[in-house]
Amino acid sequence: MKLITAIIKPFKLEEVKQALFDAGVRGMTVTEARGFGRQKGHTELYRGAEYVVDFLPKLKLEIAVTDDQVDAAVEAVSKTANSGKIGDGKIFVLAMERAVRIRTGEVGDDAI
Amino acid sequence: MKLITAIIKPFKLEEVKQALFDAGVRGMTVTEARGFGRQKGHTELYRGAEYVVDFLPKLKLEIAVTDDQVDAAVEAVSKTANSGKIGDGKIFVLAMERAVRIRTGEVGDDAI
Amino acid sequence: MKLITAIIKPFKLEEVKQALFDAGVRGMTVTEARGFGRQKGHTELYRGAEYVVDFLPKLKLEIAVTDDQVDAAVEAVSKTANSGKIGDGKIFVLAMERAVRIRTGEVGDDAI
Amino acid sequence: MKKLPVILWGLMLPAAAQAQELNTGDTAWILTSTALVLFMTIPGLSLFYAGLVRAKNVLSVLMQCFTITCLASIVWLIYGYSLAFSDGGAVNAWIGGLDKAWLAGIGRDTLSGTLPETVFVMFQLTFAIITPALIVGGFAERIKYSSMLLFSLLWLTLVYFPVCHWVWGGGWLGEAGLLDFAGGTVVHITAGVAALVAALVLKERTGFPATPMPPHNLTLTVTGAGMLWVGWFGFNAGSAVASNGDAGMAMLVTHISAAAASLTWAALEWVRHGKPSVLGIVTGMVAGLGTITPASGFVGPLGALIIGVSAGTLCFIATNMIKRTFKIDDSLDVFPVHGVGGALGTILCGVFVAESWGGAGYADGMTMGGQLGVQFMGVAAVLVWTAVATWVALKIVKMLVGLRVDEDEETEGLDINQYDEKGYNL
Amino acid sequence: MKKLPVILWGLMLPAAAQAQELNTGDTAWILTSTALVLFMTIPGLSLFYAGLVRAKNVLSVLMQCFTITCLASIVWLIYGYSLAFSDGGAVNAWIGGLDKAWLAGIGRDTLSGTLPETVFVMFQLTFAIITPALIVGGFAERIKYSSMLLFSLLWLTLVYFPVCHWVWGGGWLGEAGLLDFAGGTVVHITAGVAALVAALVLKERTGFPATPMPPHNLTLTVTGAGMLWVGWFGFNAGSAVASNGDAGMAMLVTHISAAAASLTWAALEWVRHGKPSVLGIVTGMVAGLGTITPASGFVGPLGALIIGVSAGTLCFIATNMIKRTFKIDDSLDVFPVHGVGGALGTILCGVFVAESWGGAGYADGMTMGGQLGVQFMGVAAVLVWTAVATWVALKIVKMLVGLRVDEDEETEGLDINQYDEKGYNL
Amino acid sequence: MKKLPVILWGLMLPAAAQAQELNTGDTAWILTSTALVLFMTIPGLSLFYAGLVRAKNVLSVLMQCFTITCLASIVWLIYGYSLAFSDGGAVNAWIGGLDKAWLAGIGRDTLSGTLPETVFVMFQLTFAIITPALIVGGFAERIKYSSMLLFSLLWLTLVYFPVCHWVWGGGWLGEAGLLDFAGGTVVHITAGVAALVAALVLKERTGFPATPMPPHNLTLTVTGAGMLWVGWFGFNAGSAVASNGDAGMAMLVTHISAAAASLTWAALEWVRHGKPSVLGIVTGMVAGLGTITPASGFVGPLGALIIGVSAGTLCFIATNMIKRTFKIDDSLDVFPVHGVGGALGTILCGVFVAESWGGAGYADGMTMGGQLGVQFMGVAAVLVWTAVATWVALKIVKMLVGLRVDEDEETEGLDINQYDEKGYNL
Ligand SMILES: Nc1ncnc2c1ncn2[C@@H]1O[C@H](COP(=O)(O)OP(=O)(O)O)[C@@H](O)[C@H]1O
Ligand SMILES: Nc1ncnc2c1ncn2[C@@H]1O[C@H](COP(=O)(O)OP(=O)(O)O)[C@@H](O)[C@H]1O
Ligand SMILES: Nc1ncnc2c1ncn2[C@@H]1O[C@H](COP(=O)(O)OP(=O)(O)O)[C@@H](O)[C@H]1O
Repeated sequence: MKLITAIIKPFKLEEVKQALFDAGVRGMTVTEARGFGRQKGHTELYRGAEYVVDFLPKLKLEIAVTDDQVDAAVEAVSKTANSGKIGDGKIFVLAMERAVRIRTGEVGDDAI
Repeated sequence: MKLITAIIKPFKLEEVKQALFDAGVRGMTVTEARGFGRQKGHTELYRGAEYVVDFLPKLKLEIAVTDDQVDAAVEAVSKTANSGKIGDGKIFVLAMERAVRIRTGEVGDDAI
Repeated sequence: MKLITAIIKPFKLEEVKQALFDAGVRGMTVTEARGFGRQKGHTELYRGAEYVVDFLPKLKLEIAVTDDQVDAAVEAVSKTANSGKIGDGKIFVLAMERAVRIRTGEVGDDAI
Repeated sequence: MKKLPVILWGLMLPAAAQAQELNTGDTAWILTSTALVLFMTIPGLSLFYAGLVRAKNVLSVLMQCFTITCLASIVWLIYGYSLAFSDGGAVNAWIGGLDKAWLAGIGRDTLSGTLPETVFVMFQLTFAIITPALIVGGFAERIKYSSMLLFSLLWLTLVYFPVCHWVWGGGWLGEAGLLDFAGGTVVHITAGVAALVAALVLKERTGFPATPMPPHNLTLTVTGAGMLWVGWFGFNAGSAVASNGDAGMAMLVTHISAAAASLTWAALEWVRHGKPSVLGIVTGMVAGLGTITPASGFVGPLGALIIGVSAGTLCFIATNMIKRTFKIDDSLDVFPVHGVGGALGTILCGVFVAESWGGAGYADGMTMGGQLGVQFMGVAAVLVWTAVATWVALKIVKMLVGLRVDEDEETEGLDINQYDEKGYNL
Repeated sequence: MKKLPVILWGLMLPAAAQAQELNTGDTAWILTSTALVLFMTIPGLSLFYAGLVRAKNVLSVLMQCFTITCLASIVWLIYGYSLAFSDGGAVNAWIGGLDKAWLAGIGRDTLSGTLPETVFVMFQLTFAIITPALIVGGFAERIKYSSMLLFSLLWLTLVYFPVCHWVWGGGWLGEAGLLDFAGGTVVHITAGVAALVAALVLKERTGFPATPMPPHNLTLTVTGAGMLWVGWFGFNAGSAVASNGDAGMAMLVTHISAAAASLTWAALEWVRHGKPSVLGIVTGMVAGLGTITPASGFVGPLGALIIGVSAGTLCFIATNMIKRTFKIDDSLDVFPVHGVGGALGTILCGVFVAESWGGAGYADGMTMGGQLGVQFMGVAAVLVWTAVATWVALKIVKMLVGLRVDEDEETEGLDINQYDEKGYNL
Repeated sequence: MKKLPVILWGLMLPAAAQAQELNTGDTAWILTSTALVLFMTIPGLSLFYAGLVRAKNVLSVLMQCFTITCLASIVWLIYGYSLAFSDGGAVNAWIGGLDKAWLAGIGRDTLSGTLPETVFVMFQLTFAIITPALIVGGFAERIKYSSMLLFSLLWLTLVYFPVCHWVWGGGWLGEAGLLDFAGGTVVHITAGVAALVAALVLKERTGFPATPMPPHNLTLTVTGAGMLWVGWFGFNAGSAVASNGDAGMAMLVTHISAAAASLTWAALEWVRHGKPSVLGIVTGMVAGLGTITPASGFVGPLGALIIGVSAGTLCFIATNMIKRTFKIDDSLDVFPVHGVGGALGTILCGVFVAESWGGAGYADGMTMGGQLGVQFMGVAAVLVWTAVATWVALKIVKMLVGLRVDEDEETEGLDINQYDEKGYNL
């Protein structure tokens, strides 16, 4: 099992969700995040006091998948989250040792 | 060392925290999240414009534990976060290579 | 590749970001979090009803790094986030199997 | 001695009104006061309350206050004003008649004292709006919308219109000489007692008192508090139904009592908990304003100061007792603040109306003892009637449409559940 | 019969004013009304609108309303008041003159009826402020700041000042006997139609209607709604330009219509969607208030009730049609609420002004049919003129500075993009 | 020439008042103005300020403003009104007496001009409330609650009551012919200078200016701004203490100055930073309102326009200088806006009061040069006295209870730390 973490632009969520769903993924968890990277931030200005904001709004998706889903899922995200513009985000894949569905106590692939 | 990620229903936090504490866990980090899964979302309706909201409010707990705590911790969460209803959430366990307590510089099990 | 998760005090963000940048890190993702640990929380009191709040505001940084950056990055965080006071936070390091830059499709170290 | 408003509203209106001429200054002030008192409910009170509930129920409170505003207005037009302020004939001691139903006979030129009667109708309507809206605090975060709607309709009919008639419309309490300038009994005791009864009948919110239910947005509450204070100038100084020295003194004593009660509450918190709080100080304000209300046309500045300090003290104690000792989930503390305050003010009015205290003085032949007797009687009668009639109204509602959402809906929150809306999408 | 305000404002002012004396009560009420109507725009309307957009555009809406407030004020001083309310000589049917440009000749002692003319200037200015501010809802979340600024200037000049003169300033529609007490045509039709035209010219927001764009903070919207209701007392009852029974009746019918339309809208939602909603009930309120506006000085309580129910119904249907059937992105539903409501109210006024309905009665020699003819003509003329002139104004703006931000800027949000600011840093 | 209010308030009140009769229209307008000016502080100013601080300190600002409201009210009752407005006998040039302490002798029938004296007491009290509340912006986000409380008490006593007496209570500046209609010196210079001194004595917030401290919620600020604008109608037009052409003109010029200064500020930002901003435009508004305040009863529309543009320009420059050049942490820019604006307006009043500018004209025998001399003297005297007395007050507070929270508490935030509360639980 893998845990995929995807950082994407907020307005891409619906599309990415749909693509993941089409790739057989049935669940995910989303968190609001702010990202720092190559994408240029903006400046805020309050009564002449300037603040450089280099953290930009992103969404972080965490998607647990079975080993055989991982490629399709990564593919789904990387395709739909791509706007071709800087700041589109990253996908990170980590190995996951154990998964539990709290309601049923199922573990492993069944829990996902 | 393991990093446990638990997605739970928000109103279960206090109970889960207490159970983890009883299981010897002395720290955790919580993030607001929105979850998509089998649990049905709801519809919002604004002047006749309908929005299907299929992301539901969840909390994400991250709990670093030593190898010998992991079973007790998973057990603690899965028991107390369980309401028997769909959407109770998941527990994911990942291997952790290194842990540092920033204040003291302690590493490994001591840092947790 | 590694995924570093650092829990820090919110007002340390700018300093930590700068130190990471100096250590060659070119990106990171930040999330608002609430932490429970040894640091004492506070009490809130509303018309005589008392609420003990033991979750304190923290920031969670996620930093993907190449294997040769990891020590410098951990060092950078643990140094700058340290205020010497309880609650300074933790650093967790996990192995990462895959990384993708969504915009370009680059993978591995190039994606970071 | 000037037991002015009671007499004016209660008796002389129907008869003597024609004799007076329209005064544009008086009219201007009551038009303004009407706006101020409506402002107290929307957005004032609704923000005050909305900030105190959890984020998932913020809209439900706003919706309840807003709906009550609309509902009370239509009912007022159809029969409310008539039941409260027209002559009830044989049963006039208890209730008005239906002569003025649909506001029959009230035209552009109809006067009521020195005002157009339309203005008097509107001014009084704003009181009929805020009173049931105050009750929302008693059943917040768990009542169904339909139940709230039906309850408010029944409650206005069974409690507000009759009691308003008793005191201001020519009924028995006004006749008996009860001093209630702007609604200690009519507004605050009725609302406070109703909220307590509702809290007892609906039972506590799931999780109370173990689960923390902190206010979700105190900036809303403090905003609402400021609006309430300002609007209360219309409530009390408007109740002089004139733009004169009575109105001026009513405004002054209202203000002093609010300030004194606020500081008292903050000081008591400071002593008892080590820190004052902003929720505390604004709650003290409401206590001070509610308590001075019945007395605002009768007492002087010193009386107001004492009333304010008493209000801050007694309501502070009462709030703690209801919540912690009796563990009653009168969720936004309506009874300890409005019910206790309204009763306290009605009674203290009997003392501080004395000219020796800078008050307007007793009616001819009335003594302090006699007045206090009347005041106690008024408090008791309104309290008992409200408790019984509220209980009956709730039982009827329960029978017809039920009262509470179920537990899952309560957990989900009323905003999504009852209205398909969410308060914040930040 | 009292076709009072139209005549008063339109014709008698310049001539007869000198004969009257200052009345402090009338003056007090119009000073107050001025404050109330300004309050409707800032913060009222701006909060109402701000809550409805997405968080990234919250400041842009506040900024647009605030800027329009300032801009309209300066233009009013320079030539707006003069074009609207001074004598236009040969072309007086169509537009006023420039005699009062820079408020020439208006001093502390100049009267306008029983008021200082300064007070009349200020009161009328608040109407010239809120009308272009209402249009903001039509082009929200996508217009450039500079375009909004230029457009508002052109629009005031091409639409508001002329139409205001036609109806209230001695122009042809007032002369023809059009009944528009407080701005059904002058304010609501002009704003509604302009918003629709703007929505069509600017095209929809990127993503509309597929992407959900739910309101980001309904507590702001409901707060604004309460302020609008309260402020509307100044709008309508202030339009009596006196503190008397006309003002009182205007306040009463305004209130009844608002309450009736609110409940109607909520009921329709309940029937159609299974639940009422707080956004629905406050939208109904705006519909009820907008619709009663032209009629508020002419009809009685029963007329108001029927007008309110009609407003709630028709505007509800119109809102759904514009958005879902025609898929027009009049983003905050200005046309279906204000445009449709303003037209509806102007027409119904022709019916319910009848004395048999408790209204003020027709002018001598006028019949219901005749009056309805005038009302229809007024609606049609204002609608057509507004549509054409708005379209021209938008084309000019497009030519000179463009209209929309580009797509990336729209995605980023106008707050950061146009103002270097962010609404919330919680 | 009508140097009306100064003379009226300062001298004629005690003596001549009895001769006049109560005017219900005047009374209505001042009752209303009182409500408007209280509304400026709660919730107006407190929201304006609350939005500008960081989320962890939002309640502290609301709490400070609210507490000051209460405190000033009680002190006003006990001795404030008397010190400011009663006759001081031998020292009357400097300070009033204690004859009216506890409002002795002020009953329902006591008049002050054409108003009940209670109304005058209340109206003036609202000025004594907002002035110390303005200072909050100077020491925001770091002062202890107890220190704020004690400081406000001392400051009112040492600065506000005396200066108010000097200018409006029969003291030396009023006698010298200083023109200050509604508080350029009494309110804005005192508050602005006090904030600056407080900022210097308390020192900057930890991290200033390196750490970004952006406003946490500009919707609150813009909401408060709208309330301030509306409430300012009561502040300035109410200062006519009558419902007449003076009040009307005061409202008009107030409005024009606000609009002009807002647009000026936005334009300067646009030129200098490439974009206007909503915080900028509302700051311009405050500058315009503060600056016109002393002149509002004396100048005409053109004077107001020039005053507005000057205010927007000078305060814009001053804000940048204080913060960036001098790196003084007058956290919410009270001095550059209110202090500079108040001084500017007081001086410009000496020019634009000229009849040639459409103003009310100079007093008999007074020339522009002479008037300007008086105005400069007034500004200088109030500035120096305020600076010294504020410094003394702060030193006393520091000695008795300290001034700042410690650094950890500042990091944690005042809301949790000083009040055990949190602003938002969304
Ligand atoms: N090393 C990293 N670790 C964690 N998150 C990163 C890292 N680099 C980038 N990100 C995340 O990805 C987002 C996009 O990265 P950025 O460098 O701006 O653009 P791109 O991915 O198109 O090159 C960032 O805003 C940040 O949230
Ligand atoms: N594959 C997944 N990856 C990440 N999070 C998931 C995944 N599946 C479910 N979740 C999280 O768990 C929550 C509950 O899942 P759901 O399928 O609704 O119910 P249940 O776990 O009871 O079957 C979701 O809201 C989501 O936050
Ligand atoms: N076992 C853990 N798992 C995850 N997060 C932890 C754990 N222990 C502590 N934390 C995080 O680190 C923060 C600081 O920990 P705390 O024990 O308060 O202080 P310190 O790290 O200085 O000993 C906590 O608020 C929490 O966010």
